[in-house]
Amino acid sequence: MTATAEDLSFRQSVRDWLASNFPPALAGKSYRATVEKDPALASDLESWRGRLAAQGWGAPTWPKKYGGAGLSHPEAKVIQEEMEPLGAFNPIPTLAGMGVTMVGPTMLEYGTDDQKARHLRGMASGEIRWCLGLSEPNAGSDLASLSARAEDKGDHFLINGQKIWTSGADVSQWCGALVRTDPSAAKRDGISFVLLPMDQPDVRTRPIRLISGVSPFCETYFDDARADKADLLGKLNDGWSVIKRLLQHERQSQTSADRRKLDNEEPLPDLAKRYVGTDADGTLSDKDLRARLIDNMMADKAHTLTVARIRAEAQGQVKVSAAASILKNSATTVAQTKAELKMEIMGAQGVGWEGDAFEPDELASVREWLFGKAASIYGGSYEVQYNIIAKNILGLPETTQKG
Amino acid sequence: MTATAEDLSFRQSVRDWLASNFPPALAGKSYRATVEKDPALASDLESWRGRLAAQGWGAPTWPKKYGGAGLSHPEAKVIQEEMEPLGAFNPIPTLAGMGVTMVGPTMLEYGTDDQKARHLRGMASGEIRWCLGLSEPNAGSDLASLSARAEDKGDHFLINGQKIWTSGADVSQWCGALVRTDPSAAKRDGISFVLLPMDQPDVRTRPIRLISGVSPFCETYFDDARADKADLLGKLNDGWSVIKRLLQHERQSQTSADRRKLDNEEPLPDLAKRYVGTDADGTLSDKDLRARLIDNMMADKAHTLTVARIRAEAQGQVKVSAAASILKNSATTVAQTKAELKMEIMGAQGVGWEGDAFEPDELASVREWLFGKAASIYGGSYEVQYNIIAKNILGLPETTQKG
Amino acid sequence: MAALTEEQSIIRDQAKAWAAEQAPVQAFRAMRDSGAATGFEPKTWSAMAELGWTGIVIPEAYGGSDLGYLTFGLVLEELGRNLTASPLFASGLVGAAALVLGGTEAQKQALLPAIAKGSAIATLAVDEGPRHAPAGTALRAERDGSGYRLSGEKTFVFEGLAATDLIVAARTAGSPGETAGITLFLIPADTAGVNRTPMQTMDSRGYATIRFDSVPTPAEAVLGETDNGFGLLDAVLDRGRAGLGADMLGTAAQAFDMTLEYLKTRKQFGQVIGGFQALGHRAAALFSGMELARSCVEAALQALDDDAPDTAQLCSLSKAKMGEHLFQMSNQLIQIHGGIGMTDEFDAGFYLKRARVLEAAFGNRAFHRDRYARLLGF
Amino acid sequence: MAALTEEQSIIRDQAKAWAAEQAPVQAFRAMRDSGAATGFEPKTWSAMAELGWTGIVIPEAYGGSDLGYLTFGLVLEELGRNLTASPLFASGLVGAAALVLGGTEAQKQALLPAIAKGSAIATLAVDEGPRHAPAGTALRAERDGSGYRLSGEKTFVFEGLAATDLIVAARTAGSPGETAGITLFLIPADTAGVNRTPMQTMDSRGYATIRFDSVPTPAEAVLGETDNGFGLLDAVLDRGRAGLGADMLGTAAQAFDMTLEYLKTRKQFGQVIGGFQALGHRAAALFSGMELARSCVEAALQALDDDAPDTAQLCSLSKAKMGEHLFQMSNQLIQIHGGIGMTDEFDAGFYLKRARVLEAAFGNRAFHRDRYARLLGF
Repeated sequence: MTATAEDLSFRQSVRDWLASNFPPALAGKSYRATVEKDPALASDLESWRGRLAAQGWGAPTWPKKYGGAGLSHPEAKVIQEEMEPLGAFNPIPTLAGMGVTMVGPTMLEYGTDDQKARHLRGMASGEIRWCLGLSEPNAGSDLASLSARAEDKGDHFLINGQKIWTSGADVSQWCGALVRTDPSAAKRDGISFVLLPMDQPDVRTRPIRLISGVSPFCETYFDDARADKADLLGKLNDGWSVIKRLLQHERQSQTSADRRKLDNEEPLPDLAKRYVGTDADGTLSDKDLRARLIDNMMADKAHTLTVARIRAEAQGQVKVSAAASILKNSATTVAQTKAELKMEIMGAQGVGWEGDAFEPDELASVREWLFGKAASIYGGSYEVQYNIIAKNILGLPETTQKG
Repeated sequence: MTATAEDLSFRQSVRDWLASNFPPALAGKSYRATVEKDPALASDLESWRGRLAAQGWGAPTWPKKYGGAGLSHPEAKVIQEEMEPLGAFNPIPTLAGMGVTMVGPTMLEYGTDDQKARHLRGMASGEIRWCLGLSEPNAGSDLASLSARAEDKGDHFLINGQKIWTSGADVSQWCGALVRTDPSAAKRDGISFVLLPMDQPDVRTRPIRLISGVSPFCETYFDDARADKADLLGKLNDGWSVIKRLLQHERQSQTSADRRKLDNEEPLPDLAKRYVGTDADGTLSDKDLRARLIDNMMADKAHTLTVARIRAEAQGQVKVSAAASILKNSATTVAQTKAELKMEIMGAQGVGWEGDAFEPDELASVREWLFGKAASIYGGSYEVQYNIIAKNILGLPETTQKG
Repeated sequence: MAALTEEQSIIRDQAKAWAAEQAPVQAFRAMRDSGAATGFEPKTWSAMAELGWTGIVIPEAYGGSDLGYLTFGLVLEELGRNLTASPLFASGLVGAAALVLGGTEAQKQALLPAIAKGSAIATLAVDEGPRHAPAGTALRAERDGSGYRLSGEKTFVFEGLAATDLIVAARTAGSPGETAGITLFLIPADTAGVNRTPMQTMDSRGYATIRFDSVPTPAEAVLGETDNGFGLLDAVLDRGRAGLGADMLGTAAQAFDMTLEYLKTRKQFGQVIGGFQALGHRAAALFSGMELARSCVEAALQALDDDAPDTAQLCSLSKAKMGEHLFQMSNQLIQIHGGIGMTDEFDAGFYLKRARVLEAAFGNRAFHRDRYARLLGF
Repeated sequence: MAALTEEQSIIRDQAKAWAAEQAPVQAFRAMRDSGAATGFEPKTWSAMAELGWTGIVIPEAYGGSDLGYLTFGLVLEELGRNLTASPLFASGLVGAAALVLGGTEAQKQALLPAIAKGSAIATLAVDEGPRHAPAGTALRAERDGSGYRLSGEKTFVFEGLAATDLIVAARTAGSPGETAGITLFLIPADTAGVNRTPMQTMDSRGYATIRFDSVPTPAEAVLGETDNGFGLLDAVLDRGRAGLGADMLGTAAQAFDMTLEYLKTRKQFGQVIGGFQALGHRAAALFSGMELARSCVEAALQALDDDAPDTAQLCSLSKAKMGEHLFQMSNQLIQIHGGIGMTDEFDAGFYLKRARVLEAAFGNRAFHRDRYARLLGF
């Protein structure tokens, strides 16, 4: 694909705007690095967020009337590409929690005009944070077996039940929740998707401590919590369609998000050379480790090339592709193996939990390795992904459900 | 376990008998090597077979009246152990086809006195060769779905159908066949196990050519073939019990047989050094190959140690242990991986089919590698073994059958 | 599948249709059963030349179409699916590449049009022992007047029996193991002192070992730089590796299709075996492996067309990842088919055997994993 | 399970019952939450000494029971199942073994009875960098009058904080990387110049780094032969490796039991998840892996008791195969448990973390695979 003059002029306008609007003090940071490690930059960040939001670039492909910029996906990609050399970043998807990445895109398809008008701008500006109440303690991968229920009270639903893995529930203003509205219907047929404010006395959250330490996840309890009827997303008892679409958006955001390089991450071969040493010919002295490191790097490269290939095949159009199911497991395997290799490379320095006997990088590697174990569990487990490939892509019979 | 005086005296008597009866010309040979490569030794072999048979040592643990020697399993092991230093071997199990290893032991449990009297001596002497008609073209691992049928004709059954993988059918005198005797019963309930002579006009065999070339396997066709009622092994319609026991004997004989070293087999590290070369420190120069070779050798050793451990646990008593299911897959994986490594080591010399450009050992390795692919298919496939472990040993639900 | 140009799509579709009709796996079986020594059917070969595939990487000035390596890969993939045997890879890709990259004007004019027409079959003779080790080249080229004499032995030479022209890696200086001191020579295969012996491989193609007994070779036979030919050799080999990747991709893709079909039709225990989750997941893993390997294969071919700086890495990645997948796929082809897969009557064995020969050619997985790491500096 | 003597069966059953009642994983959790710096509870430790486990490899003449390594392994396996934290491995096995194998009569009399009583805690200080490399020992022992002065640093020392006595591998000659020139020293942990710093590891045990600042060491502190201590060091390490194998086996066995229980009770999509064939096969593979690894672990312990010629090989085999299985098992423990396995409230994380620390100790899989091959000569 060769660039047209129009493309080039758009790119130039983006470049110009970024040059005059991105606060240089934030260059090379990320949202997390900024707020967690450098509170002094908070006002720069807030000003940057405001300018992005005003431009509609928090969610650039959304319509202008809902706080977006009405751009095409290739145009949105140009913004991303032009941010890179400046070390610029878009903090809004993070600030909006599950808003920009998942609830918003789904609302654009399933929402009423009233819902779009009331909710989308807050997401696109990064001012309203959203969480998702999907999983339940006894449901796991079998989302459809959920038992949180919503009782019809005329103009609103009364919601009772418990959700788990509600990321950021303790700091969110709104929640999209999957609830059972018809207990007599077949499993997937009696479910609805409702939106409700978190600031109610009858909503409680409890942070979950993970094997890796503190986490953004919560348990969330609804005891007679209230959701307006106007905030039913999609049709009554048709929540399963809504959630399937929403999870496709989740997988897609994971596929790209998981692949972003961490700030200043040292390449594994360099790390290995530092910890393990090399032979006279410059090759790693631990050949067994080296062979497995090569495997992992090749798998990583193959994954990257596949992401690029799928993009090229879609000719620049972002399409929710069936191949996304392959990428989730591939990305997870590469990342988890990489984390294991990192631990192995660090050896006795790769087993630390806290304290001065270990470098901060070493401790961070351990925590990330542990946290990374979740990647093959959430958002469609490793097993569920394979079920999906077998059934939806290869056309083999369903193996998880009878009848 | 320390040896008693009685043990020692038995061992000495075995040693003495072997010293005066084993033809030294056969030392270090095997049945296959002898008959295939050195026909001149045929009369020595026949004389050795006769002496062994007279002694009852063709099937030493069988009762004397059926051609065995009435020995215990530890005593039988002593004979084996004493044969080793002399390079002696017992050709009878090979000569009897499936007789000594499978049909015989099953007949000892399920057979009538009349059957035992008529059939066992011929097996134990190595004079009657047996084959087994079990698998059918459309059954595969699902043995119970067989369709060969036996019609009751008063004093005999009339048998019609096709069997496949009947090893040695073209050179056997008798066959043990699994046939459907009650088509109206549930799959496993209408099956019987019958014995029938192969020398009938209505039994035809056709050798099967494998991916590795010629093979001992045949397709066997029964067109109104006849089996006497007196040769029904076990009860009518209870063939499934018989076959289950017979297959346990099969697995057991495979587990030990697969592990016997081939004549003069070069250890893989030596082979690798010869084809691949070494570095200055004596380690293989291809470190990637070396790491995988180590893995395979460790897996091999772990398997050998497990076989020894199971024997020790059974305190010398040969018991058909549930752990046999583990050993089949373990042995198969080790052997198949080893064959792959051998090919990889030989490189361009490991891809030959025939002709002078390759050494006979190289060509043999290719054929063995190909033939060895069957090891994870027959005698309970890799998948079936895992089903058995999951269900019978771990107590997980059955996954292959509904209802 | 890479995003293709219209021309590439047409050629791929044409190759798919032609192979299915004119050179399906049944044709390969017939060729094998006939015991054809050269390992291919002349009429298959001439049909390919007529279709223009022999000239895909040859510039138009020398009678080719210069469509590039990705296009060549599309054809090889379709032929790989059908195990179509021919010298297309050895001559049309490797041989042609050596001439295009290293030939003098005279050499190009003498040979490239003939390769494009299919009347000449050029092949590379590089390996000397059981394992691929280009820097280990030991075959001697000793000065003799204004020319050389070649002495030594080559093995595993693709289409070594049918070849009309040989590209021979020889040592003009230094010692085996050193990349310096290697020179390529282009000589007619019927030169006195060239002795060819067939290697009867399990994939039934026409490989040969070739003994060079003091073969007289003029100075004009040097292909590329004297003593400094390793770079050219490696570049030619990389083109071969990428091409083999495409062949292997086709081999694996067909093996997958056969397996998937079997999973959907074969019944055991009252249901199609693809309904057993363990097999369903295995199929999903094989599908994923194939998609990942495909990306590597296509990236390597594309890199050759783009003359990308990481071409060598991508060619090793392609051969290694594709090798890894084909290894798994070919074994599962047999395993999932069970007994029928073990019989010679069924085609599965052909794919398994072919897979291992392709694996051994131009560097196996271990070779390319090591090379990949060295190229990345560790 | 190996064929056990009656005495061995009794001790194993006793250890199983005691650990379940007195030191279950809840006790480990409580210890972790309390932040106990030494990484174990004193009362757990004294109970073990009372049960006589501290003396299992110590001759009766020095207050032990001399029951041997297989017996010790049975106890470690049961403790491993419960993650019971104590210096039993470091002192009762490794420390005691060093004294038994290398100690002078005076050293033995001074320390072995105290180890058997649990009043002394001896530990081996060998590693100096992130990776296990005994021949790489660089800590200097320089002559000083009739004695030595030790200077350098040790890391990843088991029970380094609670230890009363240190067995230190030091270099008295040669260079790091050479096996010759290494000498072991036995010194009190409170000797001047010994500085201990806690390593807060993810398994919450009491490891330490130890700095030696010109530590005065008398000649009588030499354990074994001067300059020629590598053989002794390696023999002591092998005992440690076999013991770690047993600990890892217990860790894996418990992880397997937890997983199997979950497979049988957890329902998804209307059936227990163990009924999904992919998970059933995975469980079968894990079970097989465990049985195979168990054979290696028991064979190594038995070989130590028998002083078998292939002991070193079997100890490397044990650590490598057990490491391989525990790696898979600990990852599947989390994966199969799903979300609940990720929470700190559930015990799975403890087993995962413990697994990786044990893997890194006394040589990881790569170390032992390489060592195994070298011992076999390739």
